[in-house]
Amino acid sequence: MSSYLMKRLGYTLFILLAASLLIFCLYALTPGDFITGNIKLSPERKAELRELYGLNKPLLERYVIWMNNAFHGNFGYSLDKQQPVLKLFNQYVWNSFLLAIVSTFLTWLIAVIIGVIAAYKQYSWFDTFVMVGIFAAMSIPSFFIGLFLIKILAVDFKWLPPGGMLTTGSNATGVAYLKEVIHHMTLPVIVMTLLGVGSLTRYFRSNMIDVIQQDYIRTARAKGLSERKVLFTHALRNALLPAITLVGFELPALFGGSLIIERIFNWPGIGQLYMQSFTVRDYPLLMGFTMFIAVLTVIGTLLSDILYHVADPRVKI
Amino acid sequence: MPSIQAEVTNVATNRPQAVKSSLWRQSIRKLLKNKLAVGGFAVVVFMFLLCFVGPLFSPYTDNKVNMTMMNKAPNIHHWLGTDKLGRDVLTRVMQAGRISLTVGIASMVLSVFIGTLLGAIAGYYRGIVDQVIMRIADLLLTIPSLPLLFIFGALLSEWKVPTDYRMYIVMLILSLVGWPSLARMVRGQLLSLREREFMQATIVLGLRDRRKLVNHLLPNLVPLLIVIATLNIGGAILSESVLSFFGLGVMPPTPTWGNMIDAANNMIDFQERPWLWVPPGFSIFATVIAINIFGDGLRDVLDPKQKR
Amino acid sequence: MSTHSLLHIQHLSTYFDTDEGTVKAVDDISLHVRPGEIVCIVGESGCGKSITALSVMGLIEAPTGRIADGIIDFDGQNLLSLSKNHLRSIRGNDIAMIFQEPMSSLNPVITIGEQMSEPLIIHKKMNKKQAQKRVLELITQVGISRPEQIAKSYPHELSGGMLQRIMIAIAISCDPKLLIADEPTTALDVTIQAQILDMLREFRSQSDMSILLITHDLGVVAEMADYVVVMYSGKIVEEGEVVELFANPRHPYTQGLLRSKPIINQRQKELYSIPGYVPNPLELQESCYFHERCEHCMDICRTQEPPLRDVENGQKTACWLYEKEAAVHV
Amino acid sequence: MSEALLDIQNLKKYFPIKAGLLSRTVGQVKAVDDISITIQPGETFGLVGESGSGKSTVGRTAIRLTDKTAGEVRFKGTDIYSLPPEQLRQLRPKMQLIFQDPYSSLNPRVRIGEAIGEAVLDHGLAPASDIRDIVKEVLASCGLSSYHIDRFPHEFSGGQRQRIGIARALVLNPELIIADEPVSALDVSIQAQIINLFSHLQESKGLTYLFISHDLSVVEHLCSRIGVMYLGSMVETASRDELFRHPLHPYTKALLSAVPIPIPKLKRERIVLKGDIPSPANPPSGCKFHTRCPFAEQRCVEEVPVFRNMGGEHWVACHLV
Repeated sequence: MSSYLMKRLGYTLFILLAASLLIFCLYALTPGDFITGNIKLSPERKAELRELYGLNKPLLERYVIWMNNAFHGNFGYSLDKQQPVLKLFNQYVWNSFLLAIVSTFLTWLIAVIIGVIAAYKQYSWFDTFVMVGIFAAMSIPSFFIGLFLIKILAVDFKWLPPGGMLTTGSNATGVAYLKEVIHHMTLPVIVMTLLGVGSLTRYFRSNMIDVIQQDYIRTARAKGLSERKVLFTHALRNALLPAITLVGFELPALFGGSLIIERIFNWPGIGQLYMQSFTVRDYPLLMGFTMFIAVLTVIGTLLSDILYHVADPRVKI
Repeated sequence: MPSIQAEVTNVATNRPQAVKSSLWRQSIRKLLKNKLAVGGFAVVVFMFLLCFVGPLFSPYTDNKVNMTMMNKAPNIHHWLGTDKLGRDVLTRVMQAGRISLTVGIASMVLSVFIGTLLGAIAGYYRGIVDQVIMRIADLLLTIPSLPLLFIFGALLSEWKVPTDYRMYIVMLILSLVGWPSLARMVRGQLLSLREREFMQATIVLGLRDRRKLVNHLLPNLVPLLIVIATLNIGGAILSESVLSFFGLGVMPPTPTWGNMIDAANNMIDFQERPWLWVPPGFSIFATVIAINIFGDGLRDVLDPKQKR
Repeated sequence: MSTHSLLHIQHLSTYFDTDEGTVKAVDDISLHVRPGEIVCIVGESGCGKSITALSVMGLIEAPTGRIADGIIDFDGQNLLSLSKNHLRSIRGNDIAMIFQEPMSSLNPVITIGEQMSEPLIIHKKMNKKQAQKRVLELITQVGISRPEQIAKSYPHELSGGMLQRIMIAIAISCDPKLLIADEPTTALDVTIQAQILDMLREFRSQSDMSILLITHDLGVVAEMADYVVVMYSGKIVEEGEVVELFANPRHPYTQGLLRSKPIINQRQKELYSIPGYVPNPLELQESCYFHERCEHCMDICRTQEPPLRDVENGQKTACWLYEKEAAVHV
Repeated sequence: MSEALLDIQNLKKYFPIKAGLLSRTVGQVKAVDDISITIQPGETFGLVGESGSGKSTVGRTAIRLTDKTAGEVRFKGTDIYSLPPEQLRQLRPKMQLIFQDPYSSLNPRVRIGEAIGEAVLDHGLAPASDIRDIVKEVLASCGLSSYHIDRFPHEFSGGQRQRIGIARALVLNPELIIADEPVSALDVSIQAQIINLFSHLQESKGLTYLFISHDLSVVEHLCSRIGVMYLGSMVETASRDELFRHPLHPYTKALLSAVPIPIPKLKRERIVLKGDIPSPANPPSGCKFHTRCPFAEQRCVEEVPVFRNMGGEHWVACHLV
């Protein structure tokens, strides 16, 4: 057991290491750097800074230094914000998490309910309507729907604020602060839910359709159980089971923020931070962020494997 | 396991039929009965005609800068208004669609090609080759795709690729990011096909490898590929639009739906002139939803074991 | 002969609407089951025997399947005209059913104990504690040791034979008047089949429960049945007391079926075989549906459907060979 | 004795049991555990057993469709496991397998004519111009019409598909046919047709069969010599008449008495075995049958019984006979 888990972890580490090297090289290839782009600096000062940040060293040496620091928990210093990367992450990641957790919760809730009903009424007009809705949700360009809703709900009707997390200059506290945040996050949450709900509803619907056709559902009916019990006790448990693996895959999305949505809604999350850093080529931050997502992805995959084995009585570790 | 009742209906449909027909013909017949899928296909065809034939009927294809007609709202001459250079937005949308659709299809072809080739090699030869290919795929799947796209996009700008050629590079980028998941799918399908009894039968019969591959494996792989390819076009169109919207994909003056929406980055255009960026957005939406619905219909008839 | 019947199916027709047309899976059949009797419906795949059973249980799934016509009289009430709730109170209670695939007939993510206690709680109004106690008794009753452990386990941890015992335990838990067993031993090995059949017979003699047994295996029929109904292409072609029917099969299909089965220790040089294949249910025309495969096919068989008529000793058959008017046409 | 057509000696096939996150091997299923079978040309050897007995695995390892774990398989004296791939491929036409499931064993996208003819081409058994005629001929000998040649598998019923499967094997003029439960997926009336086809083909072509089935009545009808398997081991082999009249092993007796006979109210002695078939992943000690045997003694729990000749080529593995 342990030797096998070690093997699995070893492979995970190997992939992460390879990914970090690849990411590092790619960013190094990316044209321009933080210093070159800054017109306020004199050439001498630029050279000085390059020396200081180690940007004049060969690529591999820089990677080794970075990796070495990373192993000691030091992910570098943001050139743009002049703060440690980890500290910045800690500042921004929870804003992203707030958006993600609320919209993920809504997405799952809506997807399960609609998916179950659509599966139960397969081929009905409701089901067809749901199917079209699902495809619509899966086909919307995320940035466009964001802009479109801002234009309608914020610019034209002025129901909701167009972006940000707080009204500019606001110094509300307590309940008022909370209200303001909720007010601001409504629109991005709607968009994120909309974007996620399509594929998840489809997933639950098709899972449920498969499950409903199983022999044991017929047995449950033959026992005289009510349809509600058949559906929600016998069928849903089986349909939800494979979905547990999805929880792991949600991990990067939960903490990694959404580059596009945060950018469109000017939400002070980690995705927005990335987008800002990308324009100024703040390498330590970019590198840190990308590795952060890679780690989350790998952990998420591992987690979903484990969750599946824990949840399904048929599979024993 | 399907219910007895499903079996009853199967027994009926599986009975010998008077006319000989291949599975292909059967599938097409079934597809035509799916109204939603046929509708989706109709929209796809319409979008293609609009983008490739439509401009022929437009008097504004020369894209001349017309200072007298700047930023006009939709009117009788310009159904979707004009932009800041006085160009007709409808014509621009059609011309942009040409590029967007071409990029979508071309990058699909490329990534399906790479994905199928690598996935098939991995699944067929197994062993070391399989290990190497799948490890690389794992690696690429670990790196988030948007940052990857951004990096590539930035590289593009650096290399000063002429705008005319940028769209080709964008195709390449999209397929580079898209192949690993495809390769995985193809490999999985191939491995499960290998276990099927009719493939075992080819071993018992002592068929040559070439025949096993060409006559038995590939024909059973093609339906899945068609489905994947169709659904992939939609995905590629979406990705291209994101890249172009952020100024990292195809750049003006070459119009694409994505970079037309870029107009929304301008506060006045965004608030006052929605005709500049709303039509391309809806074009993307309409095209992708139609492709997805059609692709799903295809999946139902070609690859019924996959998820509905 | 007892005139009272527990289950009386009259002119039942169950249809399935497919893309290619309507399949008459069950086409105007009538049969009855008396208290304590074992009636076997025998026939090959697609003959409508399982659909008959599912129709009685009210488990035909809309929108493809529908009961087009008929009356299913159970204990004095027509099941087809009952409300859903009323039917549900009979299902699993007065009529219980076991299925062909024990492996897939139990919910894989719910414990055996919980699945067994559900009908007890619904129909016998037991509380959880009482139900759990009864579950343990039932497990012992179907010949499985270590009931506590079994109740806590999941279906995948038990073998097919054990699961079929569990299915029987669930079925008999509410003391049903009628047990419908749809190919209960087809998926099991012969030595396990023998155990299960013995058990079913035992429960019948203990509780005067009737059994409607659906099978394709003539050996099982001979061992179990009091009364046999032979189905072909959705129709009953012959029925009668088991000894009489096996001794004197009248319908050419029944005759062929009995002759084409190899019997242990009665080896013949060559097996008899019915030529041809079952007709496509979508292409059935007014005729005897067996005529294409029949050695005795006459002109009338191709154009008219033979009615099910009494022949002798309570045996009935649907064949023109036994109709006086048919003689004119020959 | 003439040279055996198929000689299986001490064959073992173990499957690893995979479990856990990265499919770690946690044990072995001893699907076939030290089996020896010799089949003479022209003979029909019946292999009977219940699920988990390993009878199908014997069939598959006998033609190297899966790899063996240990033992030897000789076809006409050639050790098929020592052959390089190309030579094995060239030998394949001589030993054919008929699959159980006529639905999954035919490629849904290949026309019947091609499915039957392609192997003839690949082995160079006939020029391409003759293929159609050859296929039509073999279709006719399997009871199908020549106009079926351009159709696809889904246009046929189960019985017809099984005929196609047989035709596909037959066209290669095999010497040995291994039939793995070829009739158990079929209805009774169709079963009889296929069983008769098997006997006719044997008479006309002098075929040798290894016939694998769980159905004793079918095996009795077709086979001249029969072996009974239980949990990967052979418990008894004998000629047909000997086995059905004087079964020696308690398992064979129980198996015979458990088969329902279509004669109502027949009085016969019944041995109903208690309990379930143990898992082949974890077989009982000593005689594997001791957990269900009504006559088991202490010795059966401890000692593995030797497979002994009881005279007249009647072999049995039981301490008590």
